[in-house]
Amino acid sequence: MQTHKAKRVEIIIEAPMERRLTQALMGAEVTGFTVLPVLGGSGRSGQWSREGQVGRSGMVSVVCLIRPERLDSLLDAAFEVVDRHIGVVSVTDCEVLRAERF
Amino acid sequence: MQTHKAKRVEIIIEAPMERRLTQALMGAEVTGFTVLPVLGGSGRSGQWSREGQVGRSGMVSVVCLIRPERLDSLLDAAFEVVDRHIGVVSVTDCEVLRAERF
Amino acid sequence: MQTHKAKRVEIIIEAPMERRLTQALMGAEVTGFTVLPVLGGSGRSGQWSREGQVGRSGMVSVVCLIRPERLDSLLDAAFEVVDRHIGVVSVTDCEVLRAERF
Amino acid sequence: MEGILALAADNLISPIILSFALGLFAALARSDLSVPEAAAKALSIYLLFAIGFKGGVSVARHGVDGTLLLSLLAGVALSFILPFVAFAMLRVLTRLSVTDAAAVAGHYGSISIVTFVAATSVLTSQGIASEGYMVAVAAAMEAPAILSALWLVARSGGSRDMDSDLWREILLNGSIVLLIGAFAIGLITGEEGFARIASFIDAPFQGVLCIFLLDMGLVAGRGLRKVRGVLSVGAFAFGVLMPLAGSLLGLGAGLLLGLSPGGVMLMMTLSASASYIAVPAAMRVALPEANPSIYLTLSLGVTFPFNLTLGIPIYLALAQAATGG
Amino acid sequence: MEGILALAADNLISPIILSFALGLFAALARSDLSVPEAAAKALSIYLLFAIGFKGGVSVARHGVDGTLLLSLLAGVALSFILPFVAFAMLRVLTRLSVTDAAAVAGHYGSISIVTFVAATSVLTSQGIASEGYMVAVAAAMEAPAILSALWLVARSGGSRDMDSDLWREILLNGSIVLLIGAFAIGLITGEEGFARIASFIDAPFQGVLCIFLLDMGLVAGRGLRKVRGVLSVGAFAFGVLMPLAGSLLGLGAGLLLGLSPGGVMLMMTLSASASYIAVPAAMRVALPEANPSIYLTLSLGVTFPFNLTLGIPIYLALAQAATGG
Amino acid sequence: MEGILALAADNLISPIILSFALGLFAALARSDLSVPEAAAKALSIYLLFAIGFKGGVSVARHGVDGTLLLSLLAGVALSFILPFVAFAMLRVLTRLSVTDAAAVAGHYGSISIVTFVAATSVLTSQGIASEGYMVAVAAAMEAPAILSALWLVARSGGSRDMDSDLWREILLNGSIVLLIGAFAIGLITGEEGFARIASFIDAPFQGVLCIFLLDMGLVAGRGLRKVRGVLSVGAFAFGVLMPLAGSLLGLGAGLLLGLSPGGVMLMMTLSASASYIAVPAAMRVALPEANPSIYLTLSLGVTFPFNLTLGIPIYLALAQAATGG
Ligand SMILES: Nc1ncnc2c1ncn2[C@@H]1O[C@H](COP(=O)(O)O)[C@@H](O)[C@H]1O
Ligand SMILES: Nc1ncnc2c1ncn2[C@@H]1O[C@H](COP(=O)(O)O)[C@@H](O)[C@H]1O
Ligand SMILES: Nc1ncnc2c1ncn2[C@@H]1O[C@H](COP(=O)(O)O)[C@@H](O)[C@H]1O
Ligand code: NA
Ligand code: NA
Ligand code: NA
Repeated sequence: MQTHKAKRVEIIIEAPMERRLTQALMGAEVTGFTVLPVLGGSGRSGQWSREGQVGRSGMVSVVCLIRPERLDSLLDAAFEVVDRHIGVVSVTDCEVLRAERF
Repeated sequence: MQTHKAKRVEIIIEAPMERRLTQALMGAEVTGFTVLPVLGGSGRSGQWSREGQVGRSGMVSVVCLIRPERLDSLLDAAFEVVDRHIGVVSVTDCEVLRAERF
Repeated sequence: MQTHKAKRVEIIIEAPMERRLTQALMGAEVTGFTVLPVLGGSGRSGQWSREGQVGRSGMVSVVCLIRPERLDSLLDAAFEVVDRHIGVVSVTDCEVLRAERF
Repeated sequence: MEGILALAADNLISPIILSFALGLFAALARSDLSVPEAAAKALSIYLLFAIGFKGGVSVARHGVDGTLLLSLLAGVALSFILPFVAFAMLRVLTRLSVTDAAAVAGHYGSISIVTFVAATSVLTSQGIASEGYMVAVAAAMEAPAILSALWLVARSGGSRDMDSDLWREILLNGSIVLLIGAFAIGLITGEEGFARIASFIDAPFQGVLCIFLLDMGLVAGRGLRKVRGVLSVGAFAFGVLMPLAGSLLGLGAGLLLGLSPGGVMLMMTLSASASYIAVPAAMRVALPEANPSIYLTLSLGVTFPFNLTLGIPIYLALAQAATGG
Repeated sequence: MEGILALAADNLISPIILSFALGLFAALARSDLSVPEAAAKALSIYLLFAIGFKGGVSVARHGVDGTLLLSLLAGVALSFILPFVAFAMLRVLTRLSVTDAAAVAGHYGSISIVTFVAATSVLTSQGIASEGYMVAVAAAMEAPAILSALWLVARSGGSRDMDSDLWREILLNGSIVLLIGAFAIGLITGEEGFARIASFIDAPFQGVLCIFLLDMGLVAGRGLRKVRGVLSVGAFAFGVLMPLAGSLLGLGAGLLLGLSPGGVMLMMTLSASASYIAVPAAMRVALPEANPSIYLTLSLGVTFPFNLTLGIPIYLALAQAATGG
Repeated sequence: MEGILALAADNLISPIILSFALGLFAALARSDLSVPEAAAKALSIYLLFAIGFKGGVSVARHGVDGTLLLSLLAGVALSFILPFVAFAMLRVLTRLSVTDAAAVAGHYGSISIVTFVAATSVLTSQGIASEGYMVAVAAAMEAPAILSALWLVARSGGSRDMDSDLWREILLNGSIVLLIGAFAIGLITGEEGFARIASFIDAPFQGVLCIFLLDMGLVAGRGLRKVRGVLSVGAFAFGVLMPLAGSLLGLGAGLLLGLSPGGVMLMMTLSASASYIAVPAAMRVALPEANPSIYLTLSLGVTFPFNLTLGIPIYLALAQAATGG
């Protein structure tokens, strides 16, 4: 099956920042992404789990598949939002089906 | 630690199609996969979030780790199901522990 | 944007083992990880879904981003825990922003 | 006419309708108020169980009416026929593609159980009796419309994709099974069963309905916010005219069957209401090319609020006028 | 015998049992009906809190019975002993490996709180009193059986993996803590506390139990659907014979303790029931080689429905016959 | 003094407080007891809806008091002022950075609705009336404190990041919208609306509150377990002294407004309580450098339990002494 090179960007970010991140992505014309729930985690600011939270706290994972040439504008837009906030960003090489969708 | 080359396939698909997809995978003798929930996303058919849904709508993410030589039959089976439906498929190179499991 | 080579390790493991795994990771000085919920899956021990479960069963997915040189100690720690248990471990090359965080 | 307005006004200031309005307002104002998905699903399980059970108890109480079977048949027939009416109206009022129009039409042949519940609440608060088995009619009307929708597409040479799996999924849809099952439990355990669980399924019912409608308002509002521009004026008109047309078919059926005024009103409400759970899921599988924004917004964002606020009082007034009740 | 059958028939057409049957049917027919995980967990929190609290209030009301401590000890002893009985029966009736047999045996020494709740419901509806502290006995019986299971494996040279962490997890298991905690709250606040929250923990109790059993039926049915072939005839026989054997041990203990007829019946039910929450989670950690399909299906798919439908009436009849109550 | 102790003792052995204690114990003992997130959110929707609705009905019943508007203004003013008091105390008692101190201060200007609900429960159980519109005052006090916190940071040259989006998020925060909305629904539908849903929002209220506080105890306990060492003795002292200081400001405001003894006590409770939902979320966006462990632990782990157990009886005694009620 015919596949095409792409990048998979995974951004783990605080839930109250989710809407700001997706708006920044849209602003950078990244209109394809998927948001997954996160149960808990650990990082420099310590361990947490959704059970120990009240209200709209916690984190989410935002996954974007994107053409390689558009990666930089995506990372710039994302960095703007995550900069002062806790969270991590990773990028992986991947192949996608149906490249016309990206 | 000894690791083995494999492929990680991630298929994001509408929840009402989940059972059809996993059955197609089983049909292609792909018996190992994991289904993760999705909170929302955006694509060519616009933005959505689970909160704006009634009933069994929304999407799920299906992750398969598979030996490289079995990739094509997996993609063929998956493509059959996702073809006319919304959703995306990506493939990444990876290494797995305990290769006898795949 | 400046990125740095890293490894993305994904461990899918039974929920009752989650705390043991994260403690083993902390023991191996892996202090960064994220836990995602899993809805269901299939493997050598058959198909299951969270709906068919009572109590603290089911599985979770633990994702760690880590510097390449620390991979082996992570895998050793993880293997200790998953060894006799059902579940899978995969490792992918990736790039991360803000390397000082890892 | 005055009676309708008075009833409508009365209906409009009930906690139920105001809760829906609150949800609608919160979503349109982009508040982050939300009901967790699991909670919303739990509430709908409660409502289906309670309404089914009470229907069964009521049949156990009053005995099986001779018209039970005929009413079920009438419901199935209406569900088959209504999509054709809807399709014709859509072709006149809108420029939707055949596939989109057929998908929308399928929704209007099927029913909205919350609209049905709201109608029974109005009947209860007005002290008007109705046939307990109308719950079973509601269940019978859920699925047949899907067939009509697919037939409409197939006729135009469009693709259709109807495997036996999909059949099972539609007919054994969770809400149908729960409604019929609870009805059967109510029928079997009767008055005695009711006494045991009345303080669960009867006392808090209206309150639970408020929270559920709060969530429906939120969902409808979020949908409406996204579709500015998706729906034409003609489509909006359809969302209001179709329930009225449907209710008249329901009125005819109810009168032919000789139902009580309350029963006629419920038959009208079922015909007037549009599905937003069972049919959308089936359409995603069988007609993936149809645009979900269109059918969901029409059903949930236009027709549902219309029925809830103005439709139900109108149907009640018409049913009372026509039956002389 | 006739009494048992009449009671069983009466029991079988209660809304509670029929709700379980509905869930079972829906799952076997592969309906997509499902109770969200979060809702099911919330329901079980409600049930544990209510049953614990009511037990505590009842002890506050009637004063601490001299047999309270003895009953707790008896419960612990039964929980230790029952796995050995179960293990012996399994070795005779099935070809399960030592590890699998020991894991199953551990489940039958522990208890199912929903079976206990269903039994108290039957007592209440028959107007039969029972000792309020039986709730505490239930909590005491949850864990000891796990030790016996691990000992059975260790004895056969199998691996065992019992760290202090696992101990804390088992003894401070959520359901034990909630049950004992709510019991203590009921005991401390007594009649006055009950008056304040009775309309929450008492009135809707039976109805909540219906929805909970609907979900149990769904889970049991999904399990049964998957294991065609996993369970031998011998294993099925074990799933029915073991609760009967257990109940006789419970009967003996209850008579020795001099419990009321209701108390004896609850002691029998506890001994007869098998865990499907606390023990499975512990087994996944301590005996990962044991196959979960076997112990879950036996406990939830065979023994649970048996106790719910036929077991409870049998235990009640035996308890009444033996105590002359 | 004796009166306070008696009331405190009475308060301490209510099912509500004991449920909180149970949750706290379970979390500190590292039990795996947990209330699913969706269930906890559903419970808080119920509580907000019920308390708002009952407030609205009470205003509909007694007519709008002339002091309603003044009370709202006083609430807004208190919410603006209290963070400055808190900030000053924090600079004296602790070594927190300006940003951390400002973030904590913002929490203490805002309110905790569950503390408010617990206070109204105590009033109800003592048969003391209060102004129904205090619910609206609670809503009005949620947000202004956030501004003060940001101003405190900006004044010290710290960054602040306050876009119009954040404003909308804060003012249309789910809990504010639901509280005000339910208040409006209660006001509009009045006695008649209340009659329809009383068995949902009134009867089970105390029981639901128990389960909710069980969860609050779990969350508070998990927080406390993690922060050993994060909080200094000075910070702990602040967590107890600040609510007392706040309550005195509330007392002054209540007396100036001429509220009833119950109303004065609620005004004190609102001033004394600290936010742990709305403000933390706003702080994560606007002051991401502030450490969430500090403000969450102080608010939820220290001040909340203090208010719940000792604070509320103290405020009631003071309010009664000061008003001669
Ligand atoms: N190395 C990592 N791998 C995976 N997730 C991480 C990692 N570091 C941080 N995270 C996630 O990001 C959150 C915040 O991290 P931090 O800003 O380091 O406190 C954590 O709670 C984790 O969910
Ligand atoms: N480029 C992408 N990256 C990640 N997820 C995507 C992407 N495009 C689409 N999706 C997901 O697939 C769903 C349907 O996409 P579409 O068919 O383009 O409307 C979206 O709602 C997203 O959840
Ligand atoms: N090849 C695979 N790809 C993705 N997930 C897998 C795979 N194999 C197993 N899993 C996951 O691990 C769980 C246990 O697998 P097993 O130990 O093979 O029964 C399954 O239920 C899946 O969730
Ligand atoms: Na209809
Ligand atoms: Na047992
Ligand atoms: Na305050």
